[in-house]
Amino acid sequence: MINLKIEENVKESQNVNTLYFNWDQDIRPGQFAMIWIPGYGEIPMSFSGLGRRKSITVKAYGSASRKLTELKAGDDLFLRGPYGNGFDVREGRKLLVGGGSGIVSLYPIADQETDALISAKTRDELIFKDRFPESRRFIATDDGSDGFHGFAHELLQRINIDSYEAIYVCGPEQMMYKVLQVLKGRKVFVQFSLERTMKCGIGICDSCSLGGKQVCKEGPVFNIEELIGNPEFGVYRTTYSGRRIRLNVK
Amino acid sequence: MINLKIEENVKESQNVNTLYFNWDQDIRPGQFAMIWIPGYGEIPMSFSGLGRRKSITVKAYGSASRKLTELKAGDDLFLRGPYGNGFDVREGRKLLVGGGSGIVSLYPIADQETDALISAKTRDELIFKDRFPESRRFIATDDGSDGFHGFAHELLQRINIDSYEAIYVCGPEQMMYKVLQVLKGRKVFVQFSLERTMKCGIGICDSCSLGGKQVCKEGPVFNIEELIGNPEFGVYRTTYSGRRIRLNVK
Amino acid sequence: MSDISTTLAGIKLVNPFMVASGILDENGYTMKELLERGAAAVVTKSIGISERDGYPTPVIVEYGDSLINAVGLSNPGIENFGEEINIAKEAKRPIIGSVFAYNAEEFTKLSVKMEEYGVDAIELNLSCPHVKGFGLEVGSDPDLVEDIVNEIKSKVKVPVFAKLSPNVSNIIEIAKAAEKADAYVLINTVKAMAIDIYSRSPVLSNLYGGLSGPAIKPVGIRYVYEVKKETGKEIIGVGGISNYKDAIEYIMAGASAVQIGTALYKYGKGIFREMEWQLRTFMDEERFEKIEEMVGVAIKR
Amino acid sequence: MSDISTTLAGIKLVNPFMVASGILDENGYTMKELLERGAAAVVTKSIGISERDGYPTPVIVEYGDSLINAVGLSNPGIENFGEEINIAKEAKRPIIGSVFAYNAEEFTKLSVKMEEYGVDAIELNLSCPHVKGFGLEVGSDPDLVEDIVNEIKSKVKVPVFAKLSPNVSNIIEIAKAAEKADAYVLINTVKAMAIDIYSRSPVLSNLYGGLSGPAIKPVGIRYVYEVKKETGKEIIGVGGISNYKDAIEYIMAGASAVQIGTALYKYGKGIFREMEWQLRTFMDEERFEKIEEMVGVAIKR
Repeated sequence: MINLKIEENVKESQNVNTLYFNWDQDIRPGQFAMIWIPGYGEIPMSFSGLGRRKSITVKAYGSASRKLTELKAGDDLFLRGPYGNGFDVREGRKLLVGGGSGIVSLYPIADQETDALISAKTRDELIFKDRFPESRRFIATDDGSDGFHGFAHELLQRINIDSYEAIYVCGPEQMMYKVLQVLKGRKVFVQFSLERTMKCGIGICDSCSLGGKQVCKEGPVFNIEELIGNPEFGVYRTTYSGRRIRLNVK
Repeated sequence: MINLKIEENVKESQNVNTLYFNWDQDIRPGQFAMIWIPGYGEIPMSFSGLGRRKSITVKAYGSASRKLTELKAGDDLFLRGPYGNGFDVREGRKLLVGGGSGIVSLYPIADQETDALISAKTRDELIFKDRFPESRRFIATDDGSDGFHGFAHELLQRINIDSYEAIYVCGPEQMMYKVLQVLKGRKVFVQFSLERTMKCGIGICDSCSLGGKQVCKEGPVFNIEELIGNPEFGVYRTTYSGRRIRLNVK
Repeated sequence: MSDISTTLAGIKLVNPFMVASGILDENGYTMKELLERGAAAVVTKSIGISERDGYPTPVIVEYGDSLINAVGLSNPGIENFGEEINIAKEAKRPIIGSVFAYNAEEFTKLSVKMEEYGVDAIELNLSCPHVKGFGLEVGSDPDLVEDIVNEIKSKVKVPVFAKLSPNVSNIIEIAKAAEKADAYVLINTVKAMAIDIYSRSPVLSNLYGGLSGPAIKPVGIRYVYEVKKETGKEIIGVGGISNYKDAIEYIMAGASAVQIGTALYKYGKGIFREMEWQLRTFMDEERFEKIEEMVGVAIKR
Repeated sequence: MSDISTTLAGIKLVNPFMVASGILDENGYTMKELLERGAAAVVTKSIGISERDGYPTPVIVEYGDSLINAVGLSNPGIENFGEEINIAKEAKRPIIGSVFAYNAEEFTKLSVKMEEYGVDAIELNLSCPHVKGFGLEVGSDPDLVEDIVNEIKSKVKVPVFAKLSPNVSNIIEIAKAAEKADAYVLINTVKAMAIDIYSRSPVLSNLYGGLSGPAIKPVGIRYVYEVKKETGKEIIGVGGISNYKDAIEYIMAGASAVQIGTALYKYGKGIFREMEWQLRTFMDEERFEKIEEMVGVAIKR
């Protein structure tokens, strides 16, 4: 278990906070850590900042993540990692497609040539909108409270995909499944960062598996070609117990 | 356990053999290995050759060493090591003082500027005599059957010690104790390589200890200053069980 | 060239390497993948009567190349597991169904169901907490073990493997209690714990966990040797096997086949193919024609 | 500045680090050296009634940073050991005399003699083979353990420490049998074996040996935690401590002091001084003033 100290806790929105900490560790965009909140559990978190000062951006959705958002400067941060493969970050014009909290793990890819499509259910749940200049961002909300009124994959259909060298996608699986349908067969390089129930983080417990691949170790980043034809992507998820449940995405 | 193959077995004398083997390993003169002869035990052996082809020179004195002398080319050699500190080999004129099998561990020090005083009980037990040219060797036998008639320390008293930069001594403890008395107070650099009952070879079992120092790990090589005043050198030995026995050297 | 295929309790294996229970064997697609990547057989995650979440996270502590885990027998329940076995069977290699329970009746019910699902053998995970408490396991009670094994053997036709716990005073007593089993699996994890000194707390949510990986290999070798020598029965060796040398060590101690688990964490799924050619090379060089010739050769009589 | 001195069963220790029995503690000069190099106390090699050679070589197998040993209770016999204790006592730090035997009578005779020699405490090594055979140890028989401890406690005045074996089904049962002891020492080595695949043979002349070092640390932590929680008694933690973090982990699990053994193989005699300042720094940073404040803080009630 690695023991770091929180340097700063910055509120991003009502229930989203970014925690900054010093950690002398090479991490690739898209890699993640298992963050341990003693007494509350351990959760996978991707990194939102990878400079000398690292950061994670946490949305409070359960007791562990809520406790995490409440950490103050000087508090202990316990984690193990980094884990996973990370993105293959290409040169040239890039598009990030982030649904909900998905934009967090994509953000470290961003450079001067990167546009971002950020989607959320509603305006208040948009994350990192202000980190992109208006000229470089596309906003979509399910309820139309900001930007395009509709889903990410619908807005994506209105964007000139061919102008990008690479597209990186992260978000809820149903959103990514639909984005995949839009991008399938296009000649652009596309990678998806997946999220599944995760326990061990190191490729042995089989909780996060997807058609035989472990999201925590062989992922979380997969090329579009690896997901097309995957028998579980967008089709099944497994519960914390390992029970198979059919998704109603299609 | 390291598994090597015997390349060659050369008979040195009636009950002394040198076993050659390839082992890509840095070893300092004076270091040793624990040689395992399955079914017969494990014994410490110093190296007699440290080139690309390594060697050990074995005198048959018990069932394990006898079995070792009988190994043939192609047979397995099992060992762990190298262990111990090894000699601090100085530039310039050197004298080796080897009693009995003691010359074996000293031999890798030998260069064009090295003389050797080789002693044994009797002519047949002299080892490596022929490896030194006549002009560079001093021979002593207890029974006078070859060279000087007497002990190593007596012959040493007749040698111009001041002509050497360094003197390296190895042999039975009573012989080394007497050599130490001769060399004590002289300004020449002197090291002794000690032999004691050894079990673990790695500094934990306390079988080979000598005034608090483990011969296998902090030795087997000690500077003369470390041995002067040592409460056990030349005074006590311990049995395989650990029982303290007073030596009758003085 | 040496033949690395072998037979265990009548089950043909293309090599002596299986996937150990509890590692990458809950999802049918994962089991299929491991079989396609070279594993000769997989043992499924241990399945119980009902769906069970197991323990909350953290469920694992990394300890060098070893692991301490307390997943807590999380499983979808026997009724939901048939589909996973069906998927895994597409790889056309043996599937061994692992089951856990607290008494002979439940064990038997699970084993019968596994047999219906078409598994090639049953593995009994005897590490459940004993109803007596005190941190004892089912597998430390010889009477209970005997009941369980005898009852199952009277109800199923496929071979039954009893996975024995190392957390006992007298393994021979337990092995003899399980003597109607077709083979022993040795060893399960060693009870262990890790404390984080900065949070001043055990790391695992369950506090205690099971130690697996290289740390326990010498313990596993000891148990395999001892039990093989005393019983002569077929044994599947497991515990800290990370490479072909470890596997051979287990085989020479008396194992007819071995299971790989924790090593997948460090070495990934390529380990099976790699161990296959390394084992073959070793056998060629050391003049062993068949696995059987190596089984128990280190045992001194 | 934090105070790293502590008291164990009334014995003052300048730091919580002792030398474990069986490591560099047969020769009085060696024990003296270790005390002068920073060890707070030494536990002697286990001494029996008569001189004993122990097993022929090989008596040790290196396994990473861990070791498997089968020295076989080699010792000069109690009559010959007084001189070693006298030499060690020149360092003016506590000496704990370890003794082994097969029954209460011999254990008591040894303990009385150790007390005459002036040791500060007695440590009971309960790992001797049990007369019943089957590879069982004296320490796995609660009745025998109770006999031994009670008999000794009635005959000697210095504190008595019972070193318990991890090779048992139910450590609490054994601990309770030894409850008259002043402290428990946890854990002894874990029974293990190593086979060399090229010679096709176990390496140790005794075949079986005891695993010590980092491999068993998580096992030791578990036992210390469990026994401390259940009994509340003072515990000396031992098993795989290689640095100050490991020592603190044992202390937080419930140990009042710890023993260092196998780590001397890898880190040498400087380990005591190094751990002293590292422990002091940790306690300063984490605001612990005294060792006692850390003892058992990780235990969940």
